[in-house]
Amino acid sequence: MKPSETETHGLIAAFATPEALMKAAGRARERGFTRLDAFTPYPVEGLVEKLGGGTSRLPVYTFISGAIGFFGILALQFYSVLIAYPIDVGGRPLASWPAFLVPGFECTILGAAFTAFFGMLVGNRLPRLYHPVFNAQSFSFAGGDRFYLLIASDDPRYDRTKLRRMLHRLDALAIEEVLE
Amino acid sequence: MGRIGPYSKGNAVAQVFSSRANQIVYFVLYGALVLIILSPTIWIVLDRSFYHTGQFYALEQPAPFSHAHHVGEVGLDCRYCHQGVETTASAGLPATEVCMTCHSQIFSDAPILAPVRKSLASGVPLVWNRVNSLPDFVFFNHAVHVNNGVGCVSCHGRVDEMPLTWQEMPLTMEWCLGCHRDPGPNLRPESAEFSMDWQPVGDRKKLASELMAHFHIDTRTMTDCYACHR
Amino acid sequence: MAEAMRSDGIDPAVLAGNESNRAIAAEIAAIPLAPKLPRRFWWGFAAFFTIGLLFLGCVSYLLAAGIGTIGLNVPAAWGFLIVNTVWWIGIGHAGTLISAVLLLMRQNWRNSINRFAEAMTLMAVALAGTFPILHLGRPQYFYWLLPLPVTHMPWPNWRSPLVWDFFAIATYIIVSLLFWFMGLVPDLAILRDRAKSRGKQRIYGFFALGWRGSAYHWHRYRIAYYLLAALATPLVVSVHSVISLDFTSAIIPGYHSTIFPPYFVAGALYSGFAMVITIAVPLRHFFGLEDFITLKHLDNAGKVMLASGAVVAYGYLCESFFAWYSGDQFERYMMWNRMFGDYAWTFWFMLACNVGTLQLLWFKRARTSPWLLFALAFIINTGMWVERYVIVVTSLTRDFLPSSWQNVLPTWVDFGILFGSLGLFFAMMFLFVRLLPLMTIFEVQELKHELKEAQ
Amino acid sequence: MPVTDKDMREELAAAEPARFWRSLEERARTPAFRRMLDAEFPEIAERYATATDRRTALKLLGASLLMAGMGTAKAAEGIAPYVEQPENLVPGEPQFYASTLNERGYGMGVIVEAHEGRPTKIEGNPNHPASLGGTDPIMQAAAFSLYEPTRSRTVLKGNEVATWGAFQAEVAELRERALLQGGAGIGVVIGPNTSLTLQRLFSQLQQAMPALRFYLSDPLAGTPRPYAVLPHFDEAKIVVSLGADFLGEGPGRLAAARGFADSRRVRAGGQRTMSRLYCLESIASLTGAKADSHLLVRPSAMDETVARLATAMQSGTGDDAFTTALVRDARAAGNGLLFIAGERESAFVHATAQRLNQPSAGITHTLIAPVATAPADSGSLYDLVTDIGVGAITSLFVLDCDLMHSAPADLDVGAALEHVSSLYHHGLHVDETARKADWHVPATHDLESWGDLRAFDGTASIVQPLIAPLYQGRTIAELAAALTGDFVSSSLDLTRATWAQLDDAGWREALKRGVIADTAAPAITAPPLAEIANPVQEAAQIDVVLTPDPFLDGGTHAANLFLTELPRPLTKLVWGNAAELAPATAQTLGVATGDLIEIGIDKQVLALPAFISPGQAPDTVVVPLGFGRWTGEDSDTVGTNAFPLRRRGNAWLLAGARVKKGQGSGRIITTQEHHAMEGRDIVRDVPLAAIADEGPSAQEPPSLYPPYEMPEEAWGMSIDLTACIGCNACVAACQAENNSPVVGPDEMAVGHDMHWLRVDRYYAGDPEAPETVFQPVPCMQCEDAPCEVVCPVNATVHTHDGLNAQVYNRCVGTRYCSQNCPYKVRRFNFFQYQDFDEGSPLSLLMNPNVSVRERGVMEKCTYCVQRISAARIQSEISDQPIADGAVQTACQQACPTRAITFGNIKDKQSAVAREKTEPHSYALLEELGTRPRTTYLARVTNRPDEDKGNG
Repeated sequence: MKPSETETHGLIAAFATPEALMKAAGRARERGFTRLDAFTPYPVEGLVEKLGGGTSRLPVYTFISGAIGFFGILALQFYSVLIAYPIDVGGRPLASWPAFLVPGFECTILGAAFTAFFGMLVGNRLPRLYHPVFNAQSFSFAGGDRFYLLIASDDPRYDRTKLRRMLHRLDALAIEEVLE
Repeated sequence: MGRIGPYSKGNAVAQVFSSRANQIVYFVLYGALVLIILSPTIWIVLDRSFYHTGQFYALEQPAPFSHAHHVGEVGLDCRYCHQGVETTASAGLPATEVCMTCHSQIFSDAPILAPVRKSLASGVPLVWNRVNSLPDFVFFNHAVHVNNGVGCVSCHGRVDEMPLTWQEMPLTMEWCLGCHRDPGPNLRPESAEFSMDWQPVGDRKKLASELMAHFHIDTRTMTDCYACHR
Repeated sequence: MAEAMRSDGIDPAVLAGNESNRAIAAEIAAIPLAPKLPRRFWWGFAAFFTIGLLFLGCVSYLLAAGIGTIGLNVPAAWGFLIVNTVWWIGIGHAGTLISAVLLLMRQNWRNSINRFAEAMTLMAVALAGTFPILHLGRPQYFYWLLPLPVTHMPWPNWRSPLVWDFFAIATYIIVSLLFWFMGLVPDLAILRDRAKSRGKQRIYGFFALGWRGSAYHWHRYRIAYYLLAALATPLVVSVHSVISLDFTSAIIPGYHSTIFPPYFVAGALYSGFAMVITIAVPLRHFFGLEDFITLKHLDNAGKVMLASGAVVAYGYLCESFFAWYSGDQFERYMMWNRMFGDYAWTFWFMLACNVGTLQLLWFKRARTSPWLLFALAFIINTGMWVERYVIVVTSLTRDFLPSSWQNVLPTWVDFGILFGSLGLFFAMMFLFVRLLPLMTIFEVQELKHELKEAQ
Repeated sequence: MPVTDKDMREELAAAEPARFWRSLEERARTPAFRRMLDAEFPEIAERYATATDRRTALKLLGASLLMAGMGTAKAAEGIAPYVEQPENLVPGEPQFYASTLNERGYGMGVIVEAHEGRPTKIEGNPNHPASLGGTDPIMQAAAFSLYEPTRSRTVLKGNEVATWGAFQAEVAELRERALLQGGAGIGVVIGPNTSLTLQRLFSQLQQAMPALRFYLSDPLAGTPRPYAVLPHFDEAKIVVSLGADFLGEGPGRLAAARGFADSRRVRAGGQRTMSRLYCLESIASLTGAKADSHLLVRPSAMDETVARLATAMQSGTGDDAFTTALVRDARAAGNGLLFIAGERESAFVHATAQRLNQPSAGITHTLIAPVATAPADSGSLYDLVTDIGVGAITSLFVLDCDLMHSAPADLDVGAALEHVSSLYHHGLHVDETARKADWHVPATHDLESWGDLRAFDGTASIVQPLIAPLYQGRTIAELAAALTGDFVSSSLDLTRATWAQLDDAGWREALKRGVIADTAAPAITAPPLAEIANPVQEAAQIDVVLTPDPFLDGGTHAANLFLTELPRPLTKLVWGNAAELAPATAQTLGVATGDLIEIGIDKQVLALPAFISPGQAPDTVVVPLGFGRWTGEDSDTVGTNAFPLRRRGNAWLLAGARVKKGQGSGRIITTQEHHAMEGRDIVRDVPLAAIADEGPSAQEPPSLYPPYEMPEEAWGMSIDLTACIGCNACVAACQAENNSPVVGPDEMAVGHDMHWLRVDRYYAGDPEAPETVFQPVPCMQCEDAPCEVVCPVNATVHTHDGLNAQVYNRCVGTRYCSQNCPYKVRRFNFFQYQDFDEGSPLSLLMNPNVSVRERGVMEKCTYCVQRISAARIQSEISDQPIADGAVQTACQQACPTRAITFGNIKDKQSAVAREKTEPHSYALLEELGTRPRTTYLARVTNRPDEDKGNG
């Protein structure tokens, strides 16, 4: 029995080479499909652009949080020596700013690194242990030699049979419906 | 009728988690996040909690001595019992004989005073439980405070309203420093040192600065470590 | 073996053999997924773990009996533990350099060695982090170095290099951990999908965070990974510089020297790559990974050691020269004492190990014969440890006032902790090899792909 | 108990054994202390109750302690008030009482500080001629020996615990029998003692029992003379020491040191001349170290050298530089000449000295009749053994001396004591002699007893107790009284009776001032001694000469670990003695420091580790006496006992001694391993002639840092290296004041010493005749302190009066501060050195105003900050500024030569400010820019070869 379109997450096709996948992705775009995703064992240059994505504000956020780290710790240091508890330490000036730069630097890196890492996770909506594509029989991350194209079922131009035919022509190794 | 090529043979199904797994993971993650953000706040609060400072907790004493009665009702002066307070570091506890100067006359056979009488008879001192207890590396000197406008009430609270004595103030370093940095507001004229219910009249700020001048208080040296730690 | 670097900067020699991606994945994943490993593996683990127990034993004794149980006195109030810290942190540096700096320089040959190099970094830095705390008179209060909202109010003294260390080492551990874990995620996904048993699937799957290799994910992943690399690069330089500030900002002759930061960083790479080789050579041998860790890798590592070692040698030279040129009687005496004083043998031993053996690395023959390289690496690491000993201890025993001069001897606790930490380190490396892919599978596959394209 | 701040509680938990306590009552809650009390205070328990004089007050205190000990079960901190408030004892306030300490029988006047009745600190008594306010290490250690745990505690009959009553009964019975034959068969052995009370009792005893015999055991006795010399250094232009260490030993040394130092204190403003010291010696000594001209002669050559000197003085021409210069100066000096002969030099040397002194008699010195230290016709140990041998002595009282330890080899005291049918021993410890005794009575410590003593100049003073006897101790007087049949009088009564001529007012005055007025001995004129032609000394290849250890006094203080661990002034040796010899001598013997040396006489062979000590005479091996004394079951013997090397007739220079390198090596523990200044500008010298030419002292080096305001006083210290004689009194005082622990030999050996203040000793010039210089090094209290900058937790920071404060409870123990201290004056608690869990009485010794430091904490000198803050609090209360001199640091107060000045350098009129403007004032390692608050006055030398016009 065939699952109804509503129950399906989309249609997934496996290709043998990244080139084949790129070709397929390009073709799908020409056909005007918008809800596309592709799965590869390692990053493939230019693929995401082919799918119509490829911009990220992660660097900006990273920079900002780095700055926050720097000025935050600096503020704390000045507050602690000037306001909270001013003490004469070794006859040095209260605000020995050159010394304060070291924790400043470390905290810059720390803040930025946290954002870079967790920003990536958040942006990718990870962790997501359960995902429909894992339901696909043919889908596996194990080999490193399979490249998948997924057309989501909520795509306006989604048509099971046409798609099958098209992907067939792009010599997909396997074509399969992915259940929600 | 998806053709499953030989390629996917032998592969385990990639879906190893049920769809509920995501919710669980998110719950845990958000929980952790909240905790991390809150922890400093929790620390700040706990560190200053009464439980931690031991405030407002009346200790059992060998004889149920009531400051409320002796100070509040009878109106004894602090110095009658705590004789050292103006001259020495420790205010001093009254010797048994001091208690008995009165109690040989009044309540001379009250049962609650039995321990006191026993002490005098046997020469065994009463062992009171310390209420305002400082760590051993803190050197507090009563005389210097009392002689410079810090009244008993400022640290010990209204003992005249304490049936059993408790610790009124946090006695944390933070609290001590608060006053050592800005004593003005806690100062009072000599006349009011031992008064329980003295209230400043008129401009608080003006009075503060006057008293600071009057007692020649220089706050700069009052935050030196060795003021308390030697 | 192909010599010429190709125009696109990819050197085929870094990936010998011609397996398919699937075979690569299979071969690397085989180790963590294997139901059981040969007995000698576990014998090895057991041996090192036993030595590791020595560490735990000595540390417990130290904490119970007091810091006086290790070889310290008043002129020389720092000893083995500080030496260990500097040494281990230094070793850590190689991992970060390989994974971050070489990544930014697009040195693909890093791909097959960065994983275990990073693991090495993590464990080394984690160990290094413990020594300064153990070295405290009252370790239970180490957290007073942090700005905390508690009622005993004084703040940490931001001018103190030890506070800087605290921040530097903490940052270094965290960033290395993030970087390492990030690299692991896709490989964990591979393990998840290759694992046979439900248990392994779930465990690896959990840590794989549900990675499914979406093109969008890869895109962000790449950006983040390069960002981390870009952050780790200045960090790794800063960490050992900050460590060196412990000494340079002190007034003691032999400590107070401007050459230290660069010379410490170079020394760090030197000993770090030595440790990489110490681990890589046996690994490729026992697990037959000659195709992944090729002679080319060893050759390159050797070259890096040669370069950094040369800088270190230059450091020694400068130190002695400045001591003489400064005309400062204390500095001069200190250097004289290093060379001919009671501890002179340590100085000459250091030179022999770090400058003497180094010369062999000029020869390609030496750089490409694994077990010789292994031996050199071992000697060099010993030498680097002794170098730190020379700096930390001998300087202290002869400072300004002769009346307070006194020598100091290490105790069995010192040695127990030093060798124990080595045992623990290698034991942890064994566990790592057993549980995780010791190379970045997906990067090797990518490399393979790039090589194919290039042909 | 109310919950305090978490960290503080951890801290307390950790610090529990080493708690500082605010008052003794609090201290008393620890079970350990209670055990101690129960064991140690029975006396007090039984006596407490009656009377109201001060002494009873102390008993009362004891009682309240004992009782307070019982309230330990409480969770909360128990605080026990007195039952009856003792008069003139205010809890929390220290009390000061004048008393007298016994040093080899002579009186040293002291002022004792007590807290709640616990004597904790000894200071010198300015009124007392033997102290003049100064102290020496032995006096500083007195409080320690009071609480010293191995003290004997109960009366013993054989090995059984007995009571004083039982002993009295025994003595009464003995007395009955003895009276019948006029005391025949009874012997009494005593150590030297100047107490008039004792002399009174003894003469009573002699009247009652004419046949009773006294014996004097004074193993350190020098050459007997019919007079004693009191030097007046202020009059002496030229001082010549003939083997005399007048700065280092003898009952008058503190007075001598003061006088000598004052005669050499040169200031731009004031005094411009200084005396010159010629020193002829064979054993390196403090005096030798201060000499302007110095001649080392081996002991066997002393007499002839002195003889040559004497002839040179007549002929006016010397045959060596030393003599020539001396003769020249002597001519110039006229009557300003002072010769001092060494205690243990031969009668010939003394006679010569007296003759050479004749012209200046009454000017540079006065003679007095020697202060009696024993009954007139006391026998010697040799007599004792003979008498016992012939059965003339059947019952023997050994009062406060350890015959077994100090007996010479040719005298089998052990066997002799066996023959005595009943032997009674009295002493602070159950020592070897006590073990032979049938009865042992614990002695009281000076701080527990009433009595009187005479100073070197005859001045009498009262020994006044600060605390009731901790154990069942009795004074010698009480024993003597018992023999005279007086079983009731307390030692107070006995002492009072001696001074019946004082009315109560006079008595109180005597107690208050610490001296009894007009008791100094009158000047006499002694007939010149016969100058026996110097006996021909058979010159051995190597001379072996014994000398008393500067601190242990021939074993009296052997149990005082405080002194055992105190570095010896010249050798810096601790925890043991060694055969000290000059480098060349060591070469001839082929030994290095640590190698064993075998010293043999007849069949007797003694092996000691060698210690190369420049300044000893050539071909001479010096062995200190006083070590190797066994002082009770739970005490360990330190060092080697050298008394067995002695023979009749040669007590000091051991004729016929064989010396050779032995097998193996022995343990040498010293606190200073390097003795040369390595050409560094550490101790500065300036010739007297040059001092005028120097401009004002060097200005502070420039600094990048803006100066901090000093709203209050700016404390500073100046140390005069000319005045410093290196006696180590300051070190001992610092340790006693600041609760510094005794860490033991193993810790000292690895360099874990805990003395906050140290006296560095450097040698300069020819190692065979070196110049010795001393430099006390406390914390410099740098204004730009390197240690503070590197502390990660702000545990060491600067106060507004310029102190480099150390906050023990904040310290986490990184030891970075110590690393970064160029002066290495910081000390670290590598282990838990302060441990009271033993219930050791030493816990009573602690100064309650100084935190007791826990394991893992750095500590250091803070200019006695507790004293500063006490003064500060007083000034806050009284609104009066702190007067100059109101704050004295412990080291300053102890210094016999007033070498240390301390005060407010902002006040230009203060003594210290004036010292700092002296031309020869300098800062140690000032090129480092640390701006030390502690500065030094360069050592002013007055060498004969420096003479330019002056001299």
